[in-house]
Amino acid sequence: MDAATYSIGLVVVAIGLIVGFAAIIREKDDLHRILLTDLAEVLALVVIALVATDLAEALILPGLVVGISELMAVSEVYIAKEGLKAPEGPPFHIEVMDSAPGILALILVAYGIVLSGFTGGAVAAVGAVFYFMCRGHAEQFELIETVSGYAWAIWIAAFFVFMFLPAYWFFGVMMAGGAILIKVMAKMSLVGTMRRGGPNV
Amino acid sequence: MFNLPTTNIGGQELFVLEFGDIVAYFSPYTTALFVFALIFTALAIVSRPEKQMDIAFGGDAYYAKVVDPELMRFQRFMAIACGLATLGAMVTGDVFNFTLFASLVGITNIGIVAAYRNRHVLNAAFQYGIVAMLATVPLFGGAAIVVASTGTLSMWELFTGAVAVPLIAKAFLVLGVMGEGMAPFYVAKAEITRAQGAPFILMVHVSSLLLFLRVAEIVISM
Amino acid sequence: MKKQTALIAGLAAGGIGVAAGILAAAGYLPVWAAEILAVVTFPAFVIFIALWWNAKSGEEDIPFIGY
Amino acid sequence: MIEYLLFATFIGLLFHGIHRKVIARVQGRPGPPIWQEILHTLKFSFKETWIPKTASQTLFVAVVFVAIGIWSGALFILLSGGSLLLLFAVYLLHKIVEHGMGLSSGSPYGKFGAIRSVISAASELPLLATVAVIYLFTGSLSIADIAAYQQVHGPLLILAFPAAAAMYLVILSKMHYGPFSIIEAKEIVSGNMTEHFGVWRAGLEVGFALKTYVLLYAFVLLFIGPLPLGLALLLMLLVLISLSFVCAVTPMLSPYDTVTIQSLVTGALVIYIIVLGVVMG
Repeated sequence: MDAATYSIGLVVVAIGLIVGFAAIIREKDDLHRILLTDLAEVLALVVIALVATDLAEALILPGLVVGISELMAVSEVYIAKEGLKAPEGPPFHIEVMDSAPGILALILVAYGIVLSGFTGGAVAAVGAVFYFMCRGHAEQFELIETVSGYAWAIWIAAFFVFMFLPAYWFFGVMMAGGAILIKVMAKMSLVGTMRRGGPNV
Repeated sequence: MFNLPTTNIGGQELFVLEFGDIVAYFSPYTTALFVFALIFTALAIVSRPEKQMDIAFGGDAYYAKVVDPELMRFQRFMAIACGLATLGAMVTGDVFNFTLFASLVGITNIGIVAAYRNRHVLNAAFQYGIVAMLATVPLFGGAAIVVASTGTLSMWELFTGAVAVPLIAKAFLVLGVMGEGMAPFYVAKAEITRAQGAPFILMVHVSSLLLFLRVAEIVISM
Repeated sequence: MKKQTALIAGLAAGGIGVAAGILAAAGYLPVWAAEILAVVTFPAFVIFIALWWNAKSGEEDIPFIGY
Repeated sequence: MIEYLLFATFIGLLFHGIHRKVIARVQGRPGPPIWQEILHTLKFSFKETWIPKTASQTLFVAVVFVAIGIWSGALFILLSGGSLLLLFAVYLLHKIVEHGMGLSSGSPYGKFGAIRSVISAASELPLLATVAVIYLFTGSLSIADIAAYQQVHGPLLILAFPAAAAMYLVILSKMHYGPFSIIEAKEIVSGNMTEHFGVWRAGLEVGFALKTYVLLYAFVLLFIGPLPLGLALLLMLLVLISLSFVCAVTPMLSPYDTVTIQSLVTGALVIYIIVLGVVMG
């Protein structure tokens, strides 16, 4: 990216930041402030993204992970602080959740596998979370955790292939791609179903 | 390959530790900070929290507070994680890694403070959490501007005289670290008397002071 | 802590510190290493020597503690 | 090595005694003899010692070791002409010792001392500004380089007077009985040292004596230049006596006032740095 575009981008980010920070200062409701801080944090990622090199792409992911974990930590504090409990009463329920969980989840997971890698994992995870939302998830946790653990081990093993047997790089890529797909999917399903058990995800 | 160009700030480079392209370096300065973080991480691992006494001012009444072992374990875990993140931040030779470690310190600090179930403490933790999250914006922003304007994040490149780092990036880095390391002030908002677990609460101070010291070195050297 | 233990620890720390200083002066040890040794041993020396000379030897009176 | 540490401890304790004597004389009292603090430390070391039942035991003891350790380290940094930034680091780490002392005992008075210590974090800022000014002048943070610079260009006390004033304020805020010593104010008994008695207190006194020695010596070394030991000690004594005068005639400030004053000084120094930056290009 040339310098002119970069500076235009920076100006846009600066405007966004000013708007975001002004909103945070004016906002009094704690829940809204959490949401606004997350918006401001996305702008930090935008600043990194503006660099627009391979390096920047590699930096966004850890930045995103740290951002999400901070968001989760603050949300947990918010829940504890307000003494919030799981809601009583009927959970979210619409017709499609009875009629088509299997087929929709299958399509999403299959498409995720086709995409593979991080993006694929995310798409497949949406499918898995949707399935659990519809059918409930009482005992699947241990299984998911186990699968996730093995996927992680395979992922690491793939890195060793890159390091010590560079000639087999294609095999390493396939191992890493498949493993990260399963890993991201497993992790996101866990996150998606984390706070409350039972059918009302 | 690695030769620290600024020997007049943190001292001569002693040795580097390479993990692939992730390189940590030890100069007398970073080593001293590293050792200090190590000492206090070890203390957080081995020492048990104090049994807090509370007095009614103006009278003779005092009572001991009870420690919830579950929360204490969580707090200790967070304190150790915080120590490890600090250790990383002290010796890393990469600006972006430094910012990552700094925000990690921020998260674990929230955890340490939030592990005490008291409304006032939780309120302070929440406010601090918001500040810590906002601080990631200048923190990552600073690192991004560094890489955009110089094309590198390696401190060996950045510390040479030939590479000019814009002032705004330095200011952003300092601002970010100050935001992440604000925890002691929030804890100090009279809540420290309520929050328990001295070795763990102390880790909050250790990490933020050490982060501040490290960023001072980085910014002066750049 | 036993009186004996404190004395041994204190003397050992002091001994190491002094030995490091002498070795550095004689050129057998780099100065920075001697300094680090001194920094590590000096606190131990101070504390353990003090603990040694205030430790009970076992023949004191029982202090009056009732009011 | 260790003999120099013992010497510094001795001189530091003697300085504490002189400090008390001068304050007393300024206030028209006879005051204790000047070796009182040495006797004091010895007395504490002979007292019966244990660890309070409520304390976090490991931390309670470890903090004493750390206090002596960091200041012995600081002394060697000064002597070997190491990094000024490292000295600044030791000064900040002393804050951790203060926190740890107060927090580890479980006593509410100790905790209040620790809180005040957190609040008075502003006392570190003038030192950072001082470091920055010195760097602007000498282009190096190695103490040896700074000493060499002064031998060529004359003492920094004249060249960079505001920085010296800020450093003076920093030392003042760590002096006993001073306007900034809110962490050991008597309304909270002995602040964060309340529960450290016997050998632990003696150890802390040793650490603090080293601290006084190091800070005064650093002031002389950084702003006047390398001198023979006798002359340096004399100048340190003069600085100390001037500090004692300030301590004797000023009341202890309220915690928030200390922060205000220290922040104002830092602000003034930042303006000075900016002006310097513009002037020196």
